[in-house]
Amino acid sequence: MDPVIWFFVLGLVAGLARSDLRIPPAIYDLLSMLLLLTIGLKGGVELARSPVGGILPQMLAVLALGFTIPLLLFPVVRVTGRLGRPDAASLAAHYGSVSVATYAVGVSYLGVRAVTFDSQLPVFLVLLEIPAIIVGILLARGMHPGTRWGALAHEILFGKSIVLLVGGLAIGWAAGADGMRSLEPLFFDLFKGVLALFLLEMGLIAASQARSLRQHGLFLLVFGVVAPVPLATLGAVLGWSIGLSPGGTALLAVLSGSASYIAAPAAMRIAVPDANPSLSLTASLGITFPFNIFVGIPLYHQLAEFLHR
Amino acid sequence: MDPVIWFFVLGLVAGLARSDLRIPPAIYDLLSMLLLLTIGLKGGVELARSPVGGILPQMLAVLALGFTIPLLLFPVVRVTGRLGRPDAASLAAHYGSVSVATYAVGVSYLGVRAVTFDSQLPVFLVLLEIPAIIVGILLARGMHPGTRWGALAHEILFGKSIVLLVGGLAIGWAAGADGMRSLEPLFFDLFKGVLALFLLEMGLIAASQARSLRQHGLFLLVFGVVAPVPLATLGAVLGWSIGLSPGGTALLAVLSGSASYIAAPAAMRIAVPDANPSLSLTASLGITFPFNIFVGIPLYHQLAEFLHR
Amino acid sequence: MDPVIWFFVLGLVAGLARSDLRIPPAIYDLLSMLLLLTIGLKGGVELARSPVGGILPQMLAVLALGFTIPLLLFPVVRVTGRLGRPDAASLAAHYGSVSVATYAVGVSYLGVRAVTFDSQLPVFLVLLEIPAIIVGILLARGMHPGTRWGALAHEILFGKSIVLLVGGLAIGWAAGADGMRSLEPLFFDLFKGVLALFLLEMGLIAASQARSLRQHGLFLLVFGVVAPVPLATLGAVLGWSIGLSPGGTALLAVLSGSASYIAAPAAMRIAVPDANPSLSLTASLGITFPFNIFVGIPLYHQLAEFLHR
Amino acid sequence: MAAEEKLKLVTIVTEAVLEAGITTTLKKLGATGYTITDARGSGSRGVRDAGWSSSGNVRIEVICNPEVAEKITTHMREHFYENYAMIIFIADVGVLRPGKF
Amino acid sequence: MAAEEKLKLVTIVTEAVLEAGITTTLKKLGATGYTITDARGSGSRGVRDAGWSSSGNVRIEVICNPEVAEKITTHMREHFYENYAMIIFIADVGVLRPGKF
Amino acid sequence: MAAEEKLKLVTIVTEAVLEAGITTTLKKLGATGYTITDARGSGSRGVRDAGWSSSGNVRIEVICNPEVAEKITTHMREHFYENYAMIIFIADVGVLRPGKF
Ligand SMILES: Nc1ncnc2c1ncn2[C@@H]1O[C@H](COP(=O)(O)O)[C@@H](O)[C@H]1O
Ligand SMILES: Nc1ncnc2c1ncn2[C@@H]1O[C@H](COP(=O)(O)O)[C@@H](O)[C@H]1O
Ligand SMILES: Nc1ncnc2c1ncn2[C@@H]1O[C@H](COP(=O)(O)O)[C@@H](O)[C@H]1O
Ligand code: NA
Ligand code: NA
Ligand code: NA
Repeated sequence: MDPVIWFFVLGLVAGLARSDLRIPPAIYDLLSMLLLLTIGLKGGVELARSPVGGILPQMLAVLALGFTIPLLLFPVVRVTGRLGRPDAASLAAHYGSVSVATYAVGVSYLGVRAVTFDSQLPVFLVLLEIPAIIVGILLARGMHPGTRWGALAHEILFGKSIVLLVGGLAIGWAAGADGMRSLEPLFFDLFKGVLALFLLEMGLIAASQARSLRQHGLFLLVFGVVAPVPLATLGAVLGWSIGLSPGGTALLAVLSGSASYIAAPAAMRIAVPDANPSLSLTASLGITFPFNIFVGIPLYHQLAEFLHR
Repeated sequence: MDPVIWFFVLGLVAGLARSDLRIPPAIYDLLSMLLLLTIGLKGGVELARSPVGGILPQMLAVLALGFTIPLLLFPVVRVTGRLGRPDAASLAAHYGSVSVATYAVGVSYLGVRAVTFDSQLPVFLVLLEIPAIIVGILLARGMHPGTRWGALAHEILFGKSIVLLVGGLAIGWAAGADGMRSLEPLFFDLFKGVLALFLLEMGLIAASQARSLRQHGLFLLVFGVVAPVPLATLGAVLGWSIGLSPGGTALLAVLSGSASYIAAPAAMRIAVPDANPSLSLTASLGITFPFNIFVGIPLYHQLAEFLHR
Repeated sequence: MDPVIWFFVLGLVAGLARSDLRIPPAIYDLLSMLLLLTIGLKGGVELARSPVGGILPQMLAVLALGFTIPLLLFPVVRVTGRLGRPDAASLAAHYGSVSVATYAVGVSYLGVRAVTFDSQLPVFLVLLEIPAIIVGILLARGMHPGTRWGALAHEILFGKSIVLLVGGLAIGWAAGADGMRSLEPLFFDLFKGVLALFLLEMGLIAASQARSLRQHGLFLLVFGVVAPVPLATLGAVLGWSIGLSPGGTALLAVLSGSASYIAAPAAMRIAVPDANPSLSLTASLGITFPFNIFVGIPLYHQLAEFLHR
Repeated sequence: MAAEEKLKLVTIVTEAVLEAGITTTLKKLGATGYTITDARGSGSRGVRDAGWSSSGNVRIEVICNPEVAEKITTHMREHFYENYAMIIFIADVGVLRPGKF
Repeated sequence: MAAEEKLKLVTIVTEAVLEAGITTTLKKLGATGYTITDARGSGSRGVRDAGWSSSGNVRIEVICNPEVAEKITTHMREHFYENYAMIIFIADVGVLRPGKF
Repeated sequence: MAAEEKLKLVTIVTEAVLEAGITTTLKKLGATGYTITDARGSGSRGVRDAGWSSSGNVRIEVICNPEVAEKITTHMREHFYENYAMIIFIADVGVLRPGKF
């Protein structure tokens, strides 16, 4: 198994054992900043190397996926989970959006197996982060007059994750492989190590979700484990049909099967105050994230290979 | 001389000159986390590569050493230092336990000289950290009913240093040399640099101990310089008799000659409130630590070589 | 263009767009610490490799430059900017002192073009940081009795930037190229990456100066863009006349054309309270710094090449 | 302390995510300034341990006259009490520089 | 401020190492919550500059009724005053949401 | 709370760069100690967001008797009000350990 995943386990165990191990918020910010920049820069370099023909239709298709997923999830969770409108909408937004850490683990997983993937995947990562959040807010409040869409749009578009991903893409693309050479030691060589530390922290956070899990009981557990699979399948099928490579198909599956725990929670907390934040966070971070890095990613990779037979 | 040591000097000078140079606590935490993980991971990889036969008897011997040292020190410091029960017990606990930074400098010292050491040393590091603390508490309060042993045991066993060392060992062992390849840039290549920054901070902290040194006067100074040598000798003899290599013998000497300044102070502050914390900390961090990295380590290395003639 | 500069642009854009992207102060401290140490260590290694004959007269010449620049600037800004004594003196001090980040970008710029430079440049960096601050204080308050020169001297001489630069120089010199080998991964290989992150932060800070720029209006803008050129020319001519290589001449120009935003602001805030801090900071950090990294450095390099025809 | 003047110190402890919104509001409500420190804590909505960025609290202090204090507390009660982790407490303080606040 | 109710604000400044123990105790003594900020300082036991993890202070605030305040101060005096760097000060504050505390 | 004694809590919020100077002064003026937390904020001199080291505030608390409080406020007014971002507010607090402050 990819060693970085053991760091998640270590964090999880330490957290559940109520160890005094903590990662200072400042370090957490540094690690996530490095991850986002690295993913962006790597993608930019790839795009510069092999410019993608006809990427626009693909981008539209991916955007469509981002808008669709929450619309599919909303009714399902309302009924099966007997959740109120706000909670159902928030949950739908979380699972419609994406998790950068899960993506990074997916990249690392493919890397270990020397599976290549299409250079536009980081672009899809950016495209998938936002739409579901907008849909989620609409689902929760409808066209409620009070909504300060301007402020919200600004907050989401210039949120740090988008800025760093897009910025990284642009810089990597402008600099190209040669220009990036001198930046590789920090951004590329340390990638796995940084990811390992980040997963350590993720494990600690996931452990802190355990208590709230008990509150929300069985539904979350089941949902967190079951939901990713059909969502990932949707992504895989889309990736295959828009002509991505097996690796790219797998990563698109990972993206759509992953749930946001940074952008979505922040936006929802502001825009849908009456949604219980710990509910969505526990599902996405406490259940779906571990499920994906242990079971999901290998599964989605199989699926992609299968589709490409 | 190993350049990393100059960073300690730099920190010491800056601190004594009351420079405004500070290392933020968050960075201190990051550096110590990296050191602990690296030591653990390196050890785990070694263990996986060359599984150690009959390590168990060795581990028991080392555990015994950890329990013995404080018992030997306690009466000595009570008499020579005319210290009260709590202070004497706390001092004994500090010197019975170990200093990870001193160990790291020792590893770096051997590395510079291309001296190899047995793969189980990191395991011994873990084993030596705890027993002395337990003995110290017992010496201070006897079987005092009030002692919340459960809580204490938990706090010590799941303290961050143990968690990261043991976690690192396990991950390194599970991943093996090949699995670790992608993590080497962060955890192995940067080791010396991280150690250098950590020593810079240690220098700053040691300088801040200077004032309290004046208070406690001559005894601390003498004790901090004299005590490590017999303790290290004890460790060296044990290492030699349980059949460690010269390098391993030297490192076991370094361990038993070093004094804790993280685990022990924290545990003692809680469990033995009436011990003066600055007394033990000044001795271990302000005197013994510098003594060991400048004089002790080379000395103990000689000693080990001598025993193995 | 050197990719690290794009990171400044990214930070600037994010800041102007009021993104929530922040770099924690602790990380800012880590990055600047690494930059200062790296510059010092690199310089020390170079000095050890090629000991400089007759460096002392050069050092005196550079010191003289440091004392002269503020004396030249003071009357100019008083008249052209119609600034009060304190503000004029503070501005003169900022531009007489130097910017480490600008120097680092210069080093990186020459590196990309494989231009070598004299090993004593980091020494000049240290020498240029302080004199202008002293002159600035004198200009502002004259030989005012109240001035606590002792405290001030201490604060400036043992300020973190000087301590880390000088400390790095000493360690690099003592360790030499071989001794530094094991520290290279952190301090040398990561240099460009660390600089990139630091520039990202600089961009964010520069953006936060924008508002105060509006207040102080046109003068600052013009001064910030115009002043560096003659100052850099002064440095270039001096460098050429004391026999520096083209690369060294370019870097000395960069140094004298750059403006301080760490040492000078701190010292001035304490010693010249009635100077408006945002005025000098906006000019040096919001205007001159970007001007130098985009336009100045290439220009000064041309100039140096031209002088050496 | 002749120049001392009686005012209110309003302290708000709430979720870090609200910082930007609240500071903007405070100015609108007539506060001349505010002071913020990062905090963690525990209350009716459970432990908020600042373990990571968004799980922490901020502690916002505002010195103002009783009218503005009244406005602030009312506004907070109406907009945030129901759905957010938040407490507010008010104390009497003396300040120098009358009229600054 | 009709809904305002007089309560006590108990502020404890002490060694960071005591945080976990004290927060547990506070709940036992009947506090409904607490707010913590990291701090540094100086006092009879010397300078505590937070230069590194364990050398810092924490500043713990508890809003409670006078009885609980009494209990807290008594408990702290008995268990910590003798051996730890610690100060406690109490102020009167008004809060909204009567009965929450 | 028999042992409780009325004292003043003086809180100074000002530029981080002044910390060293002010703490030295406080001792000179007779304060037995102080507690400092890092802060950010906004006031008449604009936003101080702690975006980087020197752009932040510190929040300094001193518990002392009224005389010392008077001395502190006077000294601060004379030396810092004109040129630095600074506010001071004073509250009445009760402390245990009479005579400690
Ligand atoms: N009784 C209390 N004393 C001090 N702080 C409190 C108290 N109750 C709540 N808090 C703080 O206010 C935040 C929100 O409170 P709550 O809405 O009750 O969860 C908590 O996270 C604490 O930081
Ligand atoms: N007079 C004071 N005013 C404000 N804070 C104080 C005072 N005395 C002590 N402190 C704080 O309480 C901590 C412990 O005080 P002490 O037990 O006197 O060392 C110190 O580190 C300071 O943070
Ligand atoms: N009305 C206020 N309430 C709370 N804090 C304030 C207030 N005014 C100013 N401050 C704080 O004091 C600092 C300096 O204030 P000023 O000198 O007005 O810029 C600001 O950065 C704030 O942190
Ligand atoms: Na998704
Ligand atoms: Na030992
Ligand atoms: Na200059």
